[in-house]
Amino acid sequence: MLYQEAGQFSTRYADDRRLFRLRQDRLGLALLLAFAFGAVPFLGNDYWFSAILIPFLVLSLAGLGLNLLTGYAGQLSLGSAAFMAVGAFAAYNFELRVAGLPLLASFLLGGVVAALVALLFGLPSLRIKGFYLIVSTLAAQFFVQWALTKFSWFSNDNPSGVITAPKLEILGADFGSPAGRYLLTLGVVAALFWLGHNLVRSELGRNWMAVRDMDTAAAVIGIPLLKTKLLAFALSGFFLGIAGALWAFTYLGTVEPHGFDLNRSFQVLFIVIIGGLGSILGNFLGAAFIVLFPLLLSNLAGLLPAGLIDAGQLENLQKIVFGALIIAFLIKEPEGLARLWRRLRERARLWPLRY
Amino acid sequence: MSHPPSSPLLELQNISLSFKGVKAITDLSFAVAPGEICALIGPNGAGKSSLLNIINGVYRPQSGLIRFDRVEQRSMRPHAAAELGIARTFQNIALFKGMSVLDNVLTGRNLKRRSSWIEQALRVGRAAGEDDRQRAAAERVIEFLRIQPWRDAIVGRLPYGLQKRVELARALAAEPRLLLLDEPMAGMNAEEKAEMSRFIVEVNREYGTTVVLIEHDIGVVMGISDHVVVLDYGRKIGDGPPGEVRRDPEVIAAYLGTRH
Amino acid sequence: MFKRSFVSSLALAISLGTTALTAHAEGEQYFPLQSYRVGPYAAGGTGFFGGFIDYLKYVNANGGVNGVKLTWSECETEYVVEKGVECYERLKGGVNGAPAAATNPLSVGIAYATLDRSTADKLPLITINHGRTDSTDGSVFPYAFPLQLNPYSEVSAIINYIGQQAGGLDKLKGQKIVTLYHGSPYGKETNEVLKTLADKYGFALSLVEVPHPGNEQQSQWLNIRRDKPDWVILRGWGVMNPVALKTAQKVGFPANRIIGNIWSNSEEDAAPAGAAAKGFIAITTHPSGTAFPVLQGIKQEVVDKGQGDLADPKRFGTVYYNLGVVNGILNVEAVRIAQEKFGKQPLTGEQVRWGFENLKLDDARLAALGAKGLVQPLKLSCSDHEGGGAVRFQQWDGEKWNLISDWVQADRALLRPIIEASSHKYAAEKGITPRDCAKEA
Amino acid sequence: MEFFFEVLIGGLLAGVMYSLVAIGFVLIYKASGVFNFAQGAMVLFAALTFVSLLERGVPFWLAFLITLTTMVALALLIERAVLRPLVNLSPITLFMATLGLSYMIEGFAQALWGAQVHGLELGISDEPLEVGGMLLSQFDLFAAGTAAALVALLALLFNKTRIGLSLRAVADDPLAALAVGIRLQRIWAVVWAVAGFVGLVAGLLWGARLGVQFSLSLVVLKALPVLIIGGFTSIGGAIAGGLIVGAAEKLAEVYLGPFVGGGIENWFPYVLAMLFLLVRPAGLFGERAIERV
Repeated sequence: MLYQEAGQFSTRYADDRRLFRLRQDRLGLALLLAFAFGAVPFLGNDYWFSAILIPFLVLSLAGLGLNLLTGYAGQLSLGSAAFMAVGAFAAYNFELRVAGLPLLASFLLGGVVAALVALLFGLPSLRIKGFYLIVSTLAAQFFVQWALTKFSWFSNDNPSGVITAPKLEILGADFGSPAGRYLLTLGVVAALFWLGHNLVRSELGRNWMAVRDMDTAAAVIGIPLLKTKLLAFALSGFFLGIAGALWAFTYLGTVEPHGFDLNRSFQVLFIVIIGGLGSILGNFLGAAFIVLFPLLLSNLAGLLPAGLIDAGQLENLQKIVFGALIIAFLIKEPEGLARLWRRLRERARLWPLRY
Repeated sequence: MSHPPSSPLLELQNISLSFKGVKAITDLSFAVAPGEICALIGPNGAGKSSLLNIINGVYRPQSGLIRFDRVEQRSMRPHAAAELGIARTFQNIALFKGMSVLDNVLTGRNLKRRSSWIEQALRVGRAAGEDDRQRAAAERVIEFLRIQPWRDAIVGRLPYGLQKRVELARALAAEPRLLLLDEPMAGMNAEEKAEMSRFIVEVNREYGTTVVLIEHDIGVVMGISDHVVVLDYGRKIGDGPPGEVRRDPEVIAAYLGTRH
Repeated sequence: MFKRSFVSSLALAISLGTTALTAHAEGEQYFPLQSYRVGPYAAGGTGFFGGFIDYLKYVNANGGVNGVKLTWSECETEYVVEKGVECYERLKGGVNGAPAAATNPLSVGIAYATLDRSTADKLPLITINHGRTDSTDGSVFPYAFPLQLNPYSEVSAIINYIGQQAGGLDKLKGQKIVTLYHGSPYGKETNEVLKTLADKYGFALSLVEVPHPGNEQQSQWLNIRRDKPDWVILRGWGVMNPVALKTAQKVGFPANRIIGNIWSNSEEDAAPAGAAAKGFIAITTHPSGTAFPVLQGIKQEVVDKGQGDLADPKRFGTVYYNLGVVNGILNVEAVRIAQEKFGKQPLTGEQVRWGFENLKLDDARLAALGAKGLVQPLKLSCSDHEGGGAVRFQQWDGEKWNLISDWVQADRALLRPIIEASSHKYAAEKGITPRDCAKEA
Repeated sequence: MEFFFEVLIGGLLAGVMYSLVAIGFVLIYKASGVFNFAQGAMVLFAALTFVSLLERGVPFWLAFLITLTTMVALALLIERAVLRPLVNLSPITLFMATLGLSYMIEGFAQALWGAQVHGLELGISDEPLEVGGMLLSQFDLFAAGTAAALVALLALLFNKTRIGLSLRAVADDPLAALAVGIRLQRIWAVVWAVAGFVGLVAGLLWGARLGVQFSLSLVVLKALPVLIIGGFTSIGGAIAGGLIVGAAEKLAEVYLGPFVGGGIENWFPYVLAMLFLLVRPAGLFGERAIERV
């Protein structure tokens, strides 16, 4: 009787507003956070931090950013990587050019600049609807990459156009080690997920979904389409921008504009599709899938006798499986892994009874 | 059962609307008094839905005037109409299918919101108290329409009749002065129709909400409305209390199809 | 159900994966290979890593390095930076007690992303013919080795060649040179140096960008045709190269006035352009061809025994393949030299680093290796992690490359101050105190 | 002035190449209502298969036939396995499915034929022609001719045959078409097969132009703005859109580029398409739907 729900009544509306209504869920989250913050830094090794956990967290955040725009507000975007790039380069320049600016403040400002750029490219959404909108976001994708490569000011005139992370220091504490970078990433990502969760449950979140589900009806009941859509672009850009800054600073430590190309945008989109459009949890599931699946496949192949399948074919295979999974999810489970997870949980709530 | 003497809440004057040269509505005028239930009837394609779309600004007529609460305009805008207190339901249910019943009803109250999205996202300032007030108001509507058991259900998975009721709940949540209902009873059985009629009459009596509705079931129309407007091919062919209209030869002709 | 089985098999696979690559005995020297065999740049990756692996096999067939056998495993990066980082982290610790000697990602992006990690992990980062130019300065970058040719030396050597053709560097005055570069940080890297050289020698330089990936160049070439330059330096990458040659033909610009840089010099760059490529000139540090004794050795002892790594045997002896062989020779020689100091046993990355820093290949040694003419004489030091700086010029005859010059040296004395200025700026940004190379020597 | 015309004509001819790819998109959009992102991967697959067969000594005509059969089979497979289960879903969902599809085809093509770069000679010389002081590319003229022939062929197919009439009905209103007894599935199959053929022709011309390699699949990114400008439903629109994009991007690169440092061809078509959309949200030739509520 793990999920004993009986007796947990909401007696005040405030109870319903909490992060999770059920005590078990709240306890689970608290335990998970305690584990992630308290235990993982001592359990993990360099490989886990640098190659799995940090990219997983950053990609989850990027997924959240796109999910706000596509999953909640229903505006398809292929420009996620552009907004990540803006966030990364803006944070870098704030850190570089404003002496004594705290690291977290540059992340925040990086996010704000990305939000403004996203807002700009979101403007056509007022007139261009649905599928046609990908033109605007693709324009963002190509334009931003071009501008960041073209004007070397953005990369402090580095001949290779590469930016390098500053010292990761907050209030004198050094977060430069793999475990430190993990903790820093985790902290930022956790805070932003709290924010994102609040957003989608607020009036704005409802307005986004209303615009997504039927924008004519949304306009008729007085939802301001202009403001709602633009806020979706801006907030999506904000989350993506901070994800980009984390990508550059805590994950890779260095990044060039090419690192945020169209393939990165597709990757973020796949996270959202596989994880679940319009789901907060789905972003974690999708990101975990994207990070772990290739490793799983290549490690499984490592178990086979050497020479049976070479690394190149494996990658081709991975591409095929990936594409097939995208299609399978869209056909069979458009709500993604998050929905599978919910089913599992519903079963757990009934356990040990069947019904 | 006659027109109330006060000045009309809504008045349309010489409205014409066409799509790509095809006339949908021609030189149409009528008025709706405050507090009445006004029914628009007429055969399919008579321009009834287009008329509702003009009243709340989804379509903009090529000519004519719209006067709502003594303010005169050439056309409405959906958002402005909502702010003036015009709410509506749609012929082919226009609910937000991916959201829960409660969330759908809450969207109806979005214009009553005062706290900013930043306050709500960070959960500071006015947001929390307002959340409770909004929720309480939404719950009142949910209770009124007796849809409590489905409060947390996703709307898209509910049966048709319930969806119609949820849509009405969303419109009512806005506390409108004028309620536009586009075939609220379409596809319902007799029992459901009776229930829906009761809701409409109750809304009208209890909150004094003015109602304009489109309905094909003449029995229902005659039963609940104070005022009937008959359309045919985009023209008005009848306008008056239900008893009068029912006897109008032109209306009978249009309905029996003897005109051609 | 799907979920549960997925998670458990995942945990299983990851726990196994790090140890179960292939069974190797202890006492071997390990090379982690961040290879790329699929994706847009697969042609380069399969050639390079094919040559590299075949050379390692060849060394093993001859008893290894002083009895120490070589082992390796591959990790596909698809030329994507974060995959390269993942591979780096996965493989850096060696396998089954065989320590890693050095990483060779053959990707500027991956090299940048693993630069700091390499220094922290004390594992040499080999970026043959590419990489960060200022990492030539080993006092600031102890673990990075842009062997043979860094990007600055590359353009300097090209300008020197153009000077030779004109009959002396003083004749460059008044010549018109266009550089057509890939719209990426890699493509732009040499622009500043070219401007410096243009100022010094008085030629007119114009820099023309081709946006990535470069499959449309009509407008760029129309501009070039209007300018009527004496030479076009092609600083291309991937599909941009054949398209440049085809478009040049389209506007009537002669191919034998186009000089390809180090990443525009392979069969894969010229052949797809067909007849349009005939006469195209490109630099190389590693001529193609199979006549070199070392390649004959590989052919006899590896390829002919059916153990060659190339899927397409026709690519044996091509430019990318030979670059892989050259890279293998340099890595193995560094290990050999380090063994002289640290003993004939598997070495740590830190020890191999010493071997690279003291790498010395003169003509005699090259001849002994069977690689004379394939590898240029090299001498590295604490302050010089490049060592060579010479290129040969080759011309495409429609079928294959033919060498048309001997080694042409870059003006490294001219470049050194620019490199040092950059490396010192980096040191200041990162808070690195440069080593005192005078003491190490 | 001569230079201006040279750039303009060069751009128009390059635009024809874009149109060639765009036509494949239009066909599928008309039949299945989806922007088939995988069209680029199909172009790659076609060219790669063809050139690999040639290199294995298969004669030209046979290689063409085999490739054509493969493409048609592939197209039919996609239609049946991917698009049919997704019918009636939103265009955005369909689009995302074709993204997955494009990954699958790219992976498959490379697994089958390897990742090498191939040269492809169609036997058309590309020595420039000098006409009135201007240089014209023979190859581009040939490509333009092919495109024209293709358009004429398609026009015949769609205007003069029963299949064509049915297709137009399907594009207008699938339900109504179904009601009057048009067999939707057969129409879909035919259109996908024709799209496979168009993919092959585009693959051969592009392959001869760029060399056959992975980046062929990127031509889809050039086709998208063409379609936005020309409209998704009109073959004439695809041609006009291609010409506009080709000419505009070349002129922009030559005359606008120097002011911002050049290299603007990647994003310029998209900005152009965006401006077009702001004025005409359904493209140059697309029809704007009336919203019914």
